[in-house]
Amino acid sequence: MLTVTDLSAGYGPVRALDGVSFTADRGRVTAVLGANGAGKTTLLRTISGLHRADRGSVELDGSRLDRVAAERMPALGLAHVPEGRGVITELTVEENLRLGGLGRAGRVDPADLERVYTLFPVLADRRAALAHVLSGGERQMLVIARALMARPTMLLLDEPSLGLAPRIVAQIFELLRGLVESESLSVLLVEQNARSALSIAHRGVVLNLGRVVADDDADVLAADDQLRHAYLGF
Amino acid sequence: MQQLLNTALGGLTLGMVYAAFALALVLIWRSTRIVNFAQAPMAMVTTFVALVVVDAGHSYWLAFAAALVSGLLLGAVVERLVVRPVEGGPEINAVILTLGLFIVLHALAAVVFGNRYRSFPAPFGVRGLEVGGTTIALTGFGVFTVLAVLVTMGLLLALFRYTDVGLRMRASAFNPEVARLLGVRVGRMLTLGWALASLVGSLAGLLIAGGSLVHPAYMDSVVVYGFVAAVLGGLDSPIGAVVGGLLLGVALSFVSGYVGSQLVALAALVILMLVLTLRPGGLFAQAAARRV
Amino acid sequence: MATALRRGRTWWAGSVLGRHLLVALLGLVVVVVVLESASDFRNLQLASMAYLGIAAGGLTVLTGLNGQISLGHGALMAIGAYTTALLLDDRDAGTPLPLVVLAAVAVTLLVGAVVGAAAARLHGPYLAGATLALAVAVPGIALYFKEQLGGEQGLRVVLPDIPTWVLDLAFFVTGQDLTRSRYVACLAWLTLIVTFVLLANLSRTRVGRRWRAVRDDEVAAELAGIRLGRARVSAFVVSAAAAGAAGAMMAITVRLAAPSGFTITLSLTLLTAVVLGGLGSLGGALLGAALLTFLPQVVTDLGVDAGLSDIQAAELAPLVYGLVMVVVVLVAPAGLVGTARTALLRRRLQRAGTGTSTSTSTDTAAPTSTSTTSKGTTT
Amino acid sequence: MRRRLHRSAPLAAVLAGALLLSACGAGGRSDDGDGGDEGGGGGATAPGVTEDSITIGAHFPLTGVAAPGYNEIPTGAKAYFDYVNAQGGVNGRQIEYLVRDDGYNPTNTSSVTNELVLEEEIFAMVGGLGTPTHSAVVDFLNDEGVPDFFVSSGSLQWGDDPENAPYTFGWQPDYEIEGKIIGQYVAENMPDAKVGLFLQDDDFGDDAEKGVRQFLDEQIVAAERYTSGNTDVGPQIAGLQAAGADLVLAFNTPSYTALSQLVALKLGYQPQWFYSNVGSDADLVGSLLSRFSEGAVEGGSGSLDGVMTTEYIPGVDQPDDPWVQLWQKVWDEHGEKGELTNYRVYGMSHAYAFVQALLAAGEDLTRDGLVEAMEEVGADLDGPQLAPFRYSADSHLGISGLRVVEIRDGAGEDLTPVLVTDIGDAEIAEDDSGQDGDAPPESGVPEAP
Repeated sequence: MLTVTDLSAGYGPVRALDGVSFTADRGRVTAVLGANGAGKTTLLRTISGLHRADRGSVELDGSRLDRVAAERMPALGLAHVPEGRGVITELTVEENLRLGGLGRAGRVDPADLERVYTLFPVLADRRAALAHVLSGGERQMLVIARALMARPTMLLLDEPSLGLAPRIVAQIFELLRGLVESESLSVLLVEQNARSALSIAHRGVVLNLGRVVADDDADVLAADDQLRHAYLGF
Repeated sequence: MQQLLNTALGGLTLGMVYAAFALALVLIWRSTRIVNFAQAPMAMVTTFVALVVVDAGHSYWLAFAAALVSGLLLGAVVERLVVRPVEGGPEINAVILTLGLFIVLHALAAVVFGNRYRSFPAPFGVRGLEVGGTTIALTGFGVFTVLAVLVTMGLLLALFRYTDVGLRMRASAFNPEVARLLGVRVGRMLTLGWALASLVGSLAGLLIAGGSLVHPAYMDSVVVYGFVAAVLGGLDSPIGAVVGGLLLGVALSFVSGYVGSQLVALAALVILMLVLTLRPGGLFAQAAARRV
Repeated sequence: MATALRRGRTWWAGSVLGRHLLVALLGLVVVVVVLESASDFRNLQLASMAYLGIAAGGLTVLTGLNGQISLGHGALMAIGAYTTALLLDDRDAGTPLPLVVLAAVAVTLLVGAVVGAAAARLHGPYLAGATLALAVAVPGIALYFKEQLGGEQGLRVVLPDIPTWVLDLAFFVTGQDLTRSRYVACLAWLTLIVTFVLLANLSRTRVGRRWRAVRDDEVAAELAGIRLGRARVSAFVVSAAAAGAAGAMMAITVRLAAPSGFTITLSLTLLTAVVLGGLGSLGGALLGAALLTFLPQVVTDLGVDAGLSDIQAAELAPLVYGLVMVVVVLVAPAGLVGTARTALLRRRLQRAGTGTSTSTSTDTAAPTSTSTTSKGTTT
Repeated sequence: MRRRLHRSAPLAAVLAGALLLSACGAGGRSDDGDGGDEGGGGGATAPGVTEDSITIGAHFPLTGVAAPGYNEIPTGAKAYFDYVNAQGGVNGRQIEYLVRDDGYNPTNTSSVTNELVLEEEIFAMVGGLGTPTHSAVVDFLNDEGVPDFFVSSGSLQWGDDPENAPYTFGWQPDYEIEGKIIGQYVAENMPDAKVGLFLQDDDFGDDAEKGVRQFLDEQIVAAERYTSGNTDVGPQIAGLQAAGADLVLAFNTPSYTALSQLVALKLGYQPQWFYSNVGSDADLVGSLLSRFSEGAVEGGSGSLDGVMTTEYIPGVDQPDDPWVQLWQKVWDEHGEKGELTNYRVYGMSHAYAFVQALLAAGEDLTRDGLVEAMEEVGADLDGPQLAPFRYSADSHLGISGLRVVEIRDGAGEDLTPVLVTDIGDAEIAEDDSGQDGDAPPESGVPEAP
């Protein structure tokens, strides 16, 4: 379980997060929603240690994450797939995956590789190819697979649907739902596309200008017309 | 005919040294997107370290090892203390910084080790090998030079391609932020990259020095030629650097022998400009057009 | 009364050119006074400072305003110097001095256009490496064409006799006879002032704004309809022209153009001057040139006093330059002038009560953020 | 300061107007002479000379690529001047010797010479090194009337034209006469040799080639030039080898002697080598080559055995020579760290000559007096040089000759007596002055000639 308490962060004088608190339950998908500039990406970056918090705390299953450097997160069970996916295009598919495995224990367990190749057969076919040649959907699969290599308990996903065709988005969300169910993975999903995010999320947190304006079950949020119009744009 | 062969062979040995030097530049470029203009004086300093060991009565190989180790350390220290603050900053700052370092190391070496010519030993013969009754311009040490550079290149390639550390180093170079998210200690990898590069630079220094004369400026011309060789190979590719070094070494040797030694530097400039204009990605460019 | 005064101010303050000319005129007065009171030796030192300053001024425009680095300005100076030497090969050469300088500028400008066209495609380390190769290659040309360019010995430069009207004028103004070294120093400083007025003016015009736009954001500049290549080449050409003038003054001061005068050290020296003073600032370039001219003697003397041998003491000057270069980039990338200006600005803001909001951004990203020229934007 | 500024305030206003008026020549200058020349020092109060001191200066490369080796010359000269000072100086005056670094860059030479002459007010320049460097200041020194003695370079410029450079004196045998003597020796003794020239690409190589070709033009099969600073001479030596040269006359600096020997080994090229004096410092070259073990190159000073060269002053390879014994004593007493080297011997030798020149000029030391004294008695100066100087009113060229030697066990073995000549068509003759047999006075300080 990820617990965020009174988290504040900013860029110079600009406040991007202002006292954000919420929890993301184990084995569930929690969607973080909000308009452009609401602070969603900063939230993920602050949780994973890429950005320093000015105030507040982050706990994952009881251990504090704030003040922990980003490179130690995989060992603590937190995986962050950044916005724009973060495929290292100069490396091969398998090298990308191995890199994911190295983060947890410092070495790669061949069983992990086999597991993700079974989950993503399309990657197994192209394991020796440079990631550069993959399509957008394949890249998204690669980064999720790479994150799974570290056997995370908590997966942070930043805008996985960005720039992908609806059919591919559906496919990926379906896959995520499966993972959450089969592996009791927790997912913190940042999306601008609120409708599809809420369709797989159990819970939703709505941010506006760095503050939490709503935090409820996904179907409750989806049913709240006022909220939808004001913050979610559908 | 014999002159042709000997000029080519001389160029080959020299080219191998340029190759090693270019390799060092490539390593740093890959890891930090910086061209280390201080590479030559760094190598020069480590060669003088070797000379101190030799003067103390120890064997060549101990001196050789001492130079490589001090190269490793010097590279790490320079990256950690001096270069780290400008990484990721404006390109010009890094250029100016390494040039400043160039001047500092030069002056320091002249004060500490003295500004005079010294001879540097070679572990193998400096007499040309005999092939079919005629001596060709390839010495035992020349053979060692060629082998040492090829082996170094092979080891580096293996390191990058087949080891976890190599994978981490490449990831840090290509995408530091993603590498961090995947648990790679990027800072350490960059330090390691500089250390390795400086080690290879030291090797280049030792190979140029062996069986010849050293003084604080003995590596200076290599700054330009090593850079041209690295650009020839594309600045990103270790194999490219070695091939670039070889081509340049042979080409410059012919210019020196058949046109005039005054024009060697001009020839290097012309080659550089041709490559940058016609094939900006270097002779071995894989990816599409690259910003040069 | 107050309005009259204000109006009185605006007639010159309003026009950039006017302001620059006024500063230049003041500068000229200061220069004449200083040169008149300085000894022959100081005059020649000041002449060296002037030609270093001219070249550094050109380089700072290129690097500071346009973001291109050049390690090849020493080579461009060589072209100016050799042109001068070829035109002033004996006392009866007959070419008037201003014409000689103009020719030196013109030839260097042409070469600069070629180099600049090739360089326009390059950036950062590639450009640095290519211009470094240029700096190393050019002296070799003088060696190869020994008959025409004098080889290693170089070409002597014979300064034509000082025209009588100049002697008369100098006497009229200063009340004493004009020595040769003072004449040379006057020439160099006059050239410096003219060059700086042109550079300062240019950098405030549309051309200068384009250079800065290209430096700050290529994509934005391109979208704004600026042709990147053309802006880069024009900056390089202007900078080269300044280097040509500097070369001419150097040839006249040193009375020789020889390959060993244009080693890579010279190019590095110029870069040092520019970095010391602060990229993009003409005042900074001049300050850097002053430090380079006067510091070696001081540092070497200090070294000798501290008990070092002549040989060791001689290495101190480069050691100090190098260290200063490293430290400036690490601690105060805006250079001495830039840092001082930021500090001043911060103090003024603090006094005005606007508090601490001025961040240190100028200190950490100099080349992309110090955009002001010496005739600053503070007015 | 304040006063000066006040006085010049109205000056500024005048200036603008004056610029406009300038063409009309609005001045009122009384004196029409040319403003530059202030001439040599007159009377007993010559610049740089006091009751008890004489200040002299020199420019040398102490930093940079050219510094190795050359930076030792001033340490030798300084040791000798200190030695003389310790014995009471010259006519009761202590010699203060200022050395400035020019990094072998003419621009720097010009500025440090300005400093020495205008700021430090040296009496004379002594031993300034290098052809391109000294070229930059020779006019200035002569315009200012500063004695410019014993330029450390064998270029003809230092003394072949006393009319235009009345204050400049050469010291070592110029490269042309060395070339002539070598050329004649080879033509007479090795008429069948196929001669290759290995030349430094500057006045050194050029002047020497001119001298050599006077006698050997027919025999020369190749002339290769190397650029100082480019240490890869492989292509040049390969060129000599390809041309079939079996005798190489090399006019290069000592480091290039070592480099050329190494490259020759590499190429299996074994001609007879004949290095000019500059490059044949057996001790230095030997120490440079000594590291190449494996029996490839003999260690120590024997590494140049069998090589021919020339001599004009005794060097450290002749420890029994009375001059070298004096230098050793001077170095032990007043030198810095390090061994006595031939560079230091060179510095001491010209310092010795300069002390003699000072003595010759007498107690009332003036710049012009010094030059006159040199023109009068310069040809008769004692000293380590094997042949006399050529100094006269018509020539300021230095030592008139040398002898050809072959290096055996690290020391020169005479192949000819001392031969003297002059530039141009002058005959080559045996020297009969007896200069090579002399010894320094007991005190080690010359007496007034």
